[in-house]
Amino acid sequence: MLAVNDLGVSYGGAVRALRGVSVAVDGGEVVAVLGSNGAGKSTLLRALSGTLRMHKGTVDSGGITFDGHSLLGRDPAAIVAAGLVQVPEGRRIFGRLTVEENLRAGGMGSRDKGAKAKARERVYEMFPLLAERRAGRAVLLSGGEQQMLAIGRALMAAPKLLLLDEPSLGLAPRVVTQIGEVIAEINRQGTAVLLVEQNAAMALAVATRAIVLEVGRVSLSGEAQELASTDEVRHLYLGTGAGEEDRVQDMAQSGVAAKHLTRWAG
Amino acid sequence: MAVVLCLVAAAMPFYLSSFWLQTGLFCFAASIGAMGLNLLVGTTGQLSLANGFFLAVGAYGYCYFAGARTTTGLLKLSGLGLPPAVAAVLAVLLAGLAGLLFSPIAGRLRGIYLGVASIGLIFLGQHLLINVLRPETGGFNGRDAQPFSLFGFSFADSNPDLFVLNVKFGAVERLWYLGLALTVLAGLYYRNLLRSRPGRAMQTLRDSEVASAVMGVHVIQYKARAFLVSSMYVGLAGVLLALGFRHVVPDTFGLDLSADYLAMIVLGGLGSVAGSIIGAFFITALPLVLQTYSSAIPFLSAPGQGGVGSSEAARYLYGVAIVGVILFMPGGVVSLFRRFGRRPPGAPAPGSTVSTSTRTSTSEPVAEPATHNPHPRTDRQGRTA
Amino acid sequence: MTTQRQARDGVDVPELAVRDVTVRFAGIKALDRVSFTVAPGAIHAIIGPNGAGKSTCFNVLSGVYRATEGSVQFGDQELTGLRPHQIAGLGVARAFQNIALSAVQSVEENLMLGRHHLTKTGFLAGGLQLPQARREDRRHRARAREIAEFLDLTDKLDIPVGVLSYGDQKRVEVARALCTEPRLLLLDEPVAGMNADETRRMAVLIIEIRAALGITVVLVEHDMGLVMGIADRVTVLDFGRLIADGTPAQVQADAEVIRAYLGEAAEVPTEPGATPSGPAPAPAPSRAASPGATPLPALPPAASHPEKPS
Amino acid sequence: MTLFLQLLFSGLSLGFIYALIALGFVIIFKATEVVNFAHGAFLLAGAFVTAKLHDRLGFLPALLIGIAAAALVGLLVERLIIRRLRGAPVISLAIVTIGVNIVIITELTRRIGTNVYSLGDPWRDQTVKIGAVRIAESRVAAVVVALVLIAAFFAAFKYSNWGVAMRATAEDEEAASLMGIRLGRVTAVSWVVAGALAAVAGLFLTAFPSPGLDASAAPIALRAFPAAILGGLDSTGGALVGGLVIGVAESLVSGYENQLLFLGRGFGAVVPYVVMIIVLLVRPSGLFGTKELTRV
Repeated sequence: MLAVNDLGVSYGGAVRALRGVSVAVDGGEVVAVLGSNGAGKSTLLRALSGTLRMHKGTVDSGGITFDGHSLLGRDPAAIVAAGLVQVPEGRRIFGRLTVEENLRAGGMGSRDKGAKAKARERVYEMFPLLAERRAGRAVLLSGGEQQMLAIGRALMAAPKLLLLDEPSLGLAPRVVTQIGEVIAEINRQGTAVLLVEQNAAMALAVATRAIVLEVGRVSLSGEAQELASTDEVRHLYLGTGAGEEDRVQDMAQSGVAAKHLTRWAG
Repeated sequence: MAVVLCLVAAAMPFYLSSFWLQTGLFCFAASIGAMGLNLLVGTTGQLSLANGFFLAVGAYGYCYFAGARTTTGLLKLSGLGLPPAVAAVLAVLLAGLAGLLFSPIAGRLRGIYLGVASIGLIFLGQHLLINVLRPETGGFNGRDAQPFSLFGFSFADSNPDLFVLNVKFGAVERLWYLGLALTVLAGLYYRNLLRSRPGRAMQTLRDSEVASAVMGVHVIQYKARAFLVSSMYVGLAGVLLALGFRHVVPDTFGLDLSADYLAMIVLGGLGSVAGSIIGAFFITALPLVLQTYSSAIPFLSAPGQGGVGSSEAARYLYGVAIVGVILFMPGGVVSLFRRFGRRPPGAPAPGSTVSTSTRTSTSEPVAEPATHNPHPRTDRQGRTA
Repeated sequence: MTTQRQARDGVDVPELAVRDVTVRFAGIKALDRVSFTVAPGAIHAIIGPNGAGKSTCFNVLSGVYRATEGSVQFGDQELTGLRPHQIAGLGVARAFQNIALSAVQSVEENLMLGRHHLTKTGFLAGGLQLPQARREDRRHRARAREIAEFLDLTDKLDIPVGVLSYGDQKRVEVARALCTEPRLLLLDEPVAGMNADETRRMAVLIIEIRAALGITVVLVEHDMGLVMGIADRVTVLDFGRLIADGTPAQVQADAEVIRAYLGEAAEVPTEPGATPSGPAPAPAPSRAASPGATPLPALPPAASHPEKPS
Repeated sequence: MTLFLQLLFSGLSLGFIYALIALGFVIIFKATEVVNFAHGAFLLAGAFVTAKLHDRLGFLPALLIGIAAAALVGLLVERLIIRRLRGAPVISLAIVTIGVNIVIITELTRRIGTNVYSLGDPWRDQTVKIGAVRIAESRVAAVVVALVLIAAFFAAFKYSNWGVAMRATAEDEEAASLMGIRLGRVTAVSWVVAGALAAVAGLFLTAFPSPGLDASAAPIALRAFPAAILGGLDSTGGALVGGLVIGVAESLVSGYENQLLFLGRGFGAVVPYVVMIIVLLVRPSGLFGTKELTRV
């Protein structure tokens, strides 16, 4: 369904953010992309959704195809229309709009009124709480509810592939578990999911396959179950085990730089 | 380069007619005014459209301090009759004081809100000049500016008569040198300032108010001082304008004049001494040049004949130039020189972004990020964490 | 691990005490009664998931935000209520996470801004280039160069910051903060977006700074390798509350911390295969980029990029 | 008392006209972050086309074409200039509109010359008497038309697809585009609407009791600037309130000028700016504007 091949992205012509990243999502799959801050996760999603240009980024190598059609150079609206919809990092719901209006904004890409009504029903069914609060301003929702709204808003466009950027960000563990269940449910209803996460545990529990990004490259990839049990993933999140601290201490003590600075005498 | 230009300028009175010298004087005045505005907008990042007001304070301040009590028609004009040099200094200080008085407002407002609030000063100023301070300003009809003199040397046509290399040095020639000297001094001061502690503080203030505060810059104090110095520059420009016009009327100092000055610094280059001068010469001289040569330029007709007159042609050209520069040369004309001339050796092609803002220009992404973007935008939702 | 050091001979590096600090934005508590103490001369890390309140905490320490309640004391000096430039004057310096340098100015000029509160040249002396202004400029420029040398920036002094690589810009941030001659150095995600090499270099640098100057370093960081490697003490925030405070080893073993980072599913490290020392499962996942034992592949500089800040 | 009521009504009607201008101003700012200094030029363009055509075509068709012309000018400015500057700093965007304003105003004032045009409105100089208050019919019409337009505008802003898309975009451009909202269309419509509103305001600003359309009409539009600013640049409701405040203040101060002589004659024209500065001192982002927080 989605095929990213050897993708390279840079910002402002000089800063390489992604190099040679490949990832594929088949219909009905949940694929997780893990990585720490600055690893290039958001860049990958920007490339997929066509918003790189807003950040002065450009694709300089590789390709992205969705259902056989290239997505490169297409504008965000066309990509949404093709069935690829993103839930951005930090939710970014429209706080001053009501819940209902947020959903309406989510369905703005299509003109099919019947489909939109159906999509709204589905969203309200999945998140009954949103139905209760439909007339209230979205900013008044709790963090978890806002995340539900952000997902529901994206579902309004009836996506074939849903891109989720750190849906667990800043949420309580209980809510994160809930989000995980929601993702699984969406997937059961036939939507493929590409899940970008820092929360490795949740992502790996939901995903079938996963890749790990490190400074713009894929450093690990495989079945989610297997990745969950590796040292590397653990190290990435807790900094344990890999002996990094010793190396740093060694370097400092051996006086790598052998430079001196004394206090300023005034 | 700058020295050569100064020498050329110094030789001009021997070659040019008084019309050109008069034009040159206005260009010098505008250069000083543009530097003042650039100090505020380009260097410190405080948008102001109140330039016309501070010009008026300088011009009228000079007329009032130097002028004598007279009666013209029904209106009794008051004046202090001070020596012109003293009057000029006082006028500059008065403009500085006006800037200082406005700075608390500036301290509270940001970006475009400050810009529009400063428009208020223009209209308030017009009202004061025409309706309230009539004995001091002469109201709608304005008042004369006393000829300048320094240590007994008069910048007038005679007294004493003066010939240099057989060229008669009248008022225009003398004022040309005064303008040139003041422009050079103003430029030097501005350049030095940019390279020293206060200049660094102002430029960081422009790029990131928070960062400069955290590094120890007293933000409010620096904004106030930027306003003070800027309005003194502009006040000095006002004095020179008054000397050039010999008679000042309130109409001159409207919003259009402020827009002209803003256009000067944007066209020339924000935050740049050379840019201020280039922009000032272009905007000031353009209408005068077109006027003079209107008969020689096709499509232009004499005033009042319905076609496109020279002053209109100048306005078109100038409007289009503003749009064009912003579209294609966001760093102003000086960025051209900079791009070809001064890439530091060994520096990579301009590319990496220092992004204190979420949006920077798309048309010219990286060459001059900070000059081009003196007001980093904050997130629209004002998210903070 | 390094133990906490006393302040160097004759240099007054006081303790930093954060007491019950609460910050509210529009009804939301970004920090909720947070208290911790930073010993003089320590390297102290503040960690936590995105949105935990780390940046807010730094903003309170440097005076950008005002605490709704609580107090921050630096030695005898109360910091709450002071404005940022006053706090800078007391010897608290900060390097920003999403680089807040002046892009068109050279590295040297950016460093010289750090000398602002130590110098006096005003509009008159600076604009007229009076002798005392020049003298002051020379003296402080020499010191700025010294600091640049220490951070390996000497050959970049004349280059506009905007054209430097991201890693270099991050180091200029640190250098500028050092130029204020701080007694307390606040580093906001000093290695965010850096590759492994640059990260290691920064880690060494932080240790060297402390060793050379004896000052206190407080850093907010996501990179756990760095934090666990160089910090004497770690404070963990989650949802604006303090959930743990202790040595790196204590914090790493803390059940609540593990839950905050890995989620509820990853309770305590007792599941088979989940412990660091657990048996390697088979089949092993494919390693795409870096064969061998080095966990972090080394990349040439400039591989980083401005990702959205937390 | 009669004078007061007279001035109050006259101020309110003026305020509604200002509100039309300020609304367009705010819409443009919300959609594109442009502080549009060319707004007076839009107004003048609409009024000029109407003035030129009403003899031949009749008032209403001429007015409609005038409105369309102003809308078209707005669209062209957006398409040809503003769109290329997406993401440029707010100051550059503002200055570029100063350039546009210079070009359009120069052309229009050249064409108008020393003439004073009538826009051919059907109210001419007729007045109606309500109680003891005598009011120009055109001002009554202004209030009615402005009320209808403003109501329609707010309804569209609240309920139409454009309104929802517009508000979503204003809040978060990137998120809106991720939802499939076509930003280009939203901004183009905004400029068109703003141009049209300005043209309607132009009609009433130049109708009786004003002498007609002459070269000095454009600066009057500038008085709607303070209205937009004091309401809050990004608040549509604020534009309405700001317009009314400015209109009433101006009218009252002008009307009671003799009692306020210490402020100087003609202070009424300055009042909008004075009110604006006072409001900004208390609330730096206007009455209803969003506060900007700095992110570090």
